[in-house]
Amino acid sequence: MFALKVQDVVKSFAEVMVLRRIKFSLQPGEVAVVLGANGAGKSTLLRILAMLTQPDSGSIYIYGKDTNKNGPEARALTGSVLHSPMLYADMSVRENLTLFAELYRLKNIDILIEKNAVKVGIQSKLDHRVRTLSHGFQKRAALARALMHEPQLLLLDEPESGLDSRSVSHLDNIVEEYRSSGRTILMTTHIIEHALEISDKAIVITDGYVHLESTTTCLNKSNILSAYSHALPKTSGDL
Amino acid sequence: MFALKVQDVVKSFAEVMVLRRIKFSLQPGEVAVVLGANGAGKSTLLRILAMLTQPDSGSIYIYGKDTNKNGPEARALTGSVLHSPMLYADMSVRENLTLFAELYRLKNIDILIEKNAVKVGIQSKLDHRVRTLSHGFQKRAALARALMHEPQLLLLDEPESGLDSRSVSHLDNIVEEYRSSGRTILMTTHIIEHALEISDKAIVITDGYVHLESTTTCLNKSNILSAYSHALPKTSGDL
Amino acid sequence: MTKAINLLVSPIALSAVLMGTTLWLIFVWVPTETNQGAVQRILYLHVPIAWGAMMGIVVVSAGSFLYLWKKNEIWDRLAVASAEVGVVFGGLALLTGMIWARPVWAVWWTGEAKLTTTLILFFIYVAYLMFRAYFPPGTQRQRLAAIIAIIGAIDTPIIYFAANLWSQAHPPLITGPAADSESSLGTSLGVVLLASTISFTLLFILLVKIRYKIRKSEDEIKQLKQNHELDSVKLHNISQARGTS
Amino acid sequence: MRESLAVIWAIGRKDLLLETRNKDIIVAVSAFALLVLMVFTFAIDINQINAKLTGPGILWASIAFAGVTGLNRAFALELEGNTLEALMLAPISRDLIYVGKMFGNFLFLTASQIIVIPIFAVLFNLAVLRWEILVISLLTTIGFSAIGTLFAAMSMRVRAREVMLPLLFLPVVTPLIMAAVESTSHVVNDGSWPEIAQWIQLALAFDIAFIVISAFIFQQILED
Amino acid sequence: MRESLAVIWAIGRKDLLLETRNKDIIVAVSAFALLVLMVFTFAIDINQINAKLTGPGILWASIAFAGVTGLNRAFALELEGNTLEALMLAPISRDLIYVGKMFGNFLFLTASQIIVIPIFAVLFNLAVLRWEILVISLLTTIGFSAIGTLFAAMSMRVRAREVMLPLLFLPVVTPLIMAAVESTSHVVNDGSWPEIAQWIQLALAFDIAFIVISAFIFQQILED
Ligand code: HEM
Ligand SMILES: Nc1ncnc2c1ncn2[C@@H]1O[C@H](COP(=O)(O)OP(=O)(O)OP(=O)(O)O)[C@@H](O)[C@H]1O
Ligand SMILES: Nc1ncnc2c1ncn2[C@@H]1O[C@H](COP(=O)(O)OP(=O)(O)OP(=O)(O)O)[C@@H](O)[C@H]1O
Ligand SMILES: [Mg+2]
Ligand SMILES: [Mg+2]
Repeated sequence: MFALKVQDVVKSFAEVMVLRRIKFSLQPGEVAVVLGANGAGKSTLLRILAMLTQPDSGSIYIYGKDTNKNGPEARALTGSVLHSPMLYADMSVRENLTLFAELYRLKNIDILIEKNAVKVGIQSKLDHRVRTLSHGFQKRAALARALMHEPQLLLLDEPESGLDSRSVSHLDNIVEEYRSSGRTILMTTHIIEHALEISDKAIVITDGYVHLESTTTCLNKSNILSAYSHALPKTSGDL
Repeated sequence: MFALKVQDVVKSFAEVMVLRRIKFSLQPGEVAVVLGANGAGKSTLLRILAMLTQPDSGSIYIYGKDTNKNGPEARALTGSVLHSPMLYADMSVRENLTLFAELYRLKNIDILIEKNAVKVGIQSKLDHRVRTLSHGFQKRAALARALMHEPQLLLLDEPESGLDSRSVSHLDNIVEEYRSSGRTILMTTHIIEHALEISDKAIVITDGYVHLESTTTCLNKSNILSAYSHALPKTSGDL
Repeated sequence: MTKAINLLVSPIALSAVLMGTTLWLIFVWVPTETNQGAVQRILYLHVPIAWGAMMGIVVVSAGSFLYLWKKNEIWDRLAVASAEVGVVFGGLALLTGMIWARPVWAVWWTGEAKLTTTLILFFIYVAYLMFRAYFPPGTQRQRLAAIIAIIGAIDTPIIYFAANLWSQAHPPLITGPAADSESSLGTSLGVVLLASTISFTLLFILLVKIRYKIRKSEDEIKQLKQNHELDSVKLHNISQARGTS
Repeated sequence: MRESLAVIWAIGRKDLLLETRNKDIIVAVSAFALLVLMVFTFAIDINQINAKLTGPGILWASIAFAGVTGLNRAFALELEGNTLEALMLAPISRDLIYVGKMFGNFLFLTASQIIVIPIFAVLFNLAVLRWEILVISLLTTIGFSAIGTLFAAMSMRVRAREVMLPLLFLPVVTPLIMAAVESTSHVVNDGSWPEIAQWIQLALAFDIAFIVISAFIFQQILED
Repeated sequence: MRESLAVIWAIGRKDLLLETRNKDIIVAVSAFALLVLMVFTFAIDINQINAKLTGPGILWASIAFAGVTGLNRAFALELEGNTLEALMLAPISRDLIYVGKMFGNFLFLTASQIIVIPIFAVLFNLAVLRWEILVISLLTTIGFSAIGTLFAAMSMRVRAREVMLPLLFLPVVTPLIMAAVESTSHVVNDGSWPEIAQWIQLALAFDIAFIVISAFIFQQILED
């Protein structure tokens, strides 16, 4: 069974068709990175996989669960960090994490919080209001929120942006831990070298379809960049 | 005369003192990068220099203009791109740029807009609403906004975050252009290697002090990272 | 499906003829009512229009319900179309009513139940349409609009009931509608009222059909555009496959 | 079931926590409602004769507006750093989110009425502190939070949110407002129980109808 | 001077552009004001006798609320992707930002009154379409936008913004509302010109006072 199976996902906003028949799948334990120029449709794809946006057509299976039919189960298996931290600015980090832990119906929450706080390096700020945190610490808190329920599939949209080099290495550890424990990660990034280092598979989106899908072993930055460029006669306004 | 002169700037939020006697200065034509761990106070410093936040004490001179006494002149010389793009989500990029051009009392605006749009690579999106733009394109639009009035001093907070490699090179060109035309840039970033490449001077903030200030020629990543670590016996919650 | 609607709808010609005769009946055939005078003729317009407004919300909510149930665009289009016509009829009901009220009640407006109901109904129409205009396009917009319509439809009778209780609670100083509509006309009133009700109902259906068709073709155009883009992708994939083989 | 309750409680409590964090907004909203009362007492000069006539109307109009404002906030909270999406990521049926928010709003509206109504009684010196009023205000609050939460959630993604909500909300709840006003004025004019009862029944019917509907359709709203 | 005007115009126009972008919100706000009117007609039953008594109060109360809502939006616009900071980056004195926003709000309030007052005239059938009303509504609008803009800017940083604004705004503008109500009711009761004039003078004095004050202190507000 696939960890993630994306079938012919189509999404268009008003006039522009952003995703045209996106199609790929991930094995459990695979770490995949979605690459593409600005406006390629990476975030849109991740939002669809996170079940925050409905695709116009196509279907998605997360560990065999159809996101349309049994959303809750699928959501229980997924953890996401998208562009916005999605935390209550006027609650402390701890209060935020507690709330979400409760929504995920987790047991002995306090220990969980401490554990994940250490993982992402936010122990010192646990009792600060999110509003007062610096950009990077908000990012860390969001990461902690997504890790709490130990999802099988982790969706990360530009996770390293705003993180200092110490917490980037935290991030790498988390990726490594996921790979070794047979769980799955799908992330986007613009730092190609780093992406190629930590990931097993690269998926390049151009003009709204998967233009390149390959294991990272046989790829270098220039391969990727060449795949960024248009493969189709340029259509309306997209990219 | 210095392009930027920062004297004993102190800023504390509630209990935490974030900036303690920050003190440095830049020559015209210098490209300086402010480095520091998450929560070091980089963004706070840039907000103070951009005159969006009042320091508790200390004074700032931009090309000789005291920001406390003649704010408007100082602001006219400064252009800033901070964390948020600061654009009207429901106006098109062009409308946004036009508005700000008018506020800066610029002449023949349309040409200016085209010129800067090319510089940051947003021509294709000029007539899209900002709300509908992807993260990276919003970042580009914000950059265009800051460049329009050709400021003498450019303040950039993590400008490369969210930009694809093509527009990072756009950014590098802009930096180069500024240096060669004797204008000044102060930027923050977490991508140290890249920072060392493009900048002349590195300023590392730790525990609210300028812990390291030096030309980048004689620096490598490890120097910087060692400077991130505490210079003092660890104090309350601040890092 | 569209067949069913086609059956519902009869051609423009018929409605035009009917409307013509109705107008003739109203302004020529039927004698002037004695104790109200010429104004009273507006009843033949006012009542059918008001009825149309009422019918409108029923159709809108029915369409909306079917849309939520069957998830078929057709029903959503029907709902919007009849909402657009309904809001016009609602407005006209208010207008004709007020034009009538001025001479016979000496005021433009009272708290009478039917009036109140019409007014709120009108607001519900407006809210429904405005929401559709404001909300970012997509299936969600249609779902939510449908919900609003259904709520509105369920609410209207409650409002009418409440308004009735209420205007009893404070009997308006001047008698409401129904006051002295028993008049010198006898059966001829009934005849004309019936005729014009029929022809206004037809007009309503006709307008709805027109709006419906416009919506339909809009959607079709969008669909065509999408298909075109997707085809271009297919072509590309094929060519790629050739390239690799 | 117990789990659902836990979730509802978690969300509702979170709302309250945030509200109290925000410089105890409940006080603020009640203060707002009182202000509205004030404005009217200026606008429409109150004397003993027309206090009984206009008082109830003014009271409930004020509460209605305070309600709209509160509802707008309840979702404005979720908008900042769009945390509602975070709630939507959780593996819970979306009805629960609705009920949770509704619960929060209910607590909120109740709290502000507890403050407003007594003060109203003093300002207009009308004897409204009676159990009939308790019943009617309870019913009204339930109805407001049911419908209000629904529409607030809907109008959230609309750009003109602040305006869209009242536009949807007020027409639909007019029967409720009428019921509240009428029964209150019957109470202050020592009307007979049947007179009051018919309005309370109306309110009751309204509440039942809409709680059923909204619980049924909230599913539809959140998923994009 | 011409430059300042240019800036004010730029900001004001931008606000309008945004409003119209949001699918003519002016219509929405007027609709809101009308709803408020409607709610009152239920709350306080209008008949020919007390229409003249309560009508003016209801009219201006409604306009006041619509005003508050509009003001809240005017700055909500600036909050999303905190664009006000972008304005503050510009090399223009901060008073100009204030005047620009005030100008935008003024246009906005005027637009909605143009829609509301005639309909009020019909609903209450009171003859309010007279030049005295024009004057008083102009003065009121000016006052509202001067104070409103100021307080909207102040309460923007406050978390409970939606509530904070009316809390600051309504008490301060009460004199203005009273003036509007009184003069209007004098008009509808065919009061003599001096009676009306005294209230108009009050409104005028109020406006002048507050335009001066607010222009003076707006500087202080924006700086963090
Ligand atoms: C749903 C909305 C309405 C319906 C269904 C409706 C229906 C009717 C009907 C059937 C009559 C004939 C007299 C009777 O049998 O009652 C009537 C009369 C009348 N209606 Fe309406 N009406 C509506 C709204 C309005 C409105 C908004 C006004 C304007 C204020 C209005 C003003 C009048 C007047 C003045 C009469 C004549 C009453 C009389 O004969 O003295 N109506 N209406
Ligand atoms: N709400 C929307 N309305 C209209 N167009 C949209 C909307 N959201 C996204 N788009 C368009 O969809 C395309 C893809 O956006 P998306 O954010 O997925 O790009 P991305 O790959 O994440 O880019 P970036 O690397 O800059 O984050 C963009 O062209 C954008 O203009
Ligand atoms: N409004 C505020 N209230 C209280 N503390 C604040 C506030 N803003 C910032 N801080 C604190 O000031 C410190 C510096 O914040 P700042 O955003 O400047 O850090 P930074 O260097 O930009 O970090 P990053 O690299 O993550 O962006 C942080 O510890 C943060 O908690
Ligand atoms: Mg993105
Ligand atoms: Mg920062």
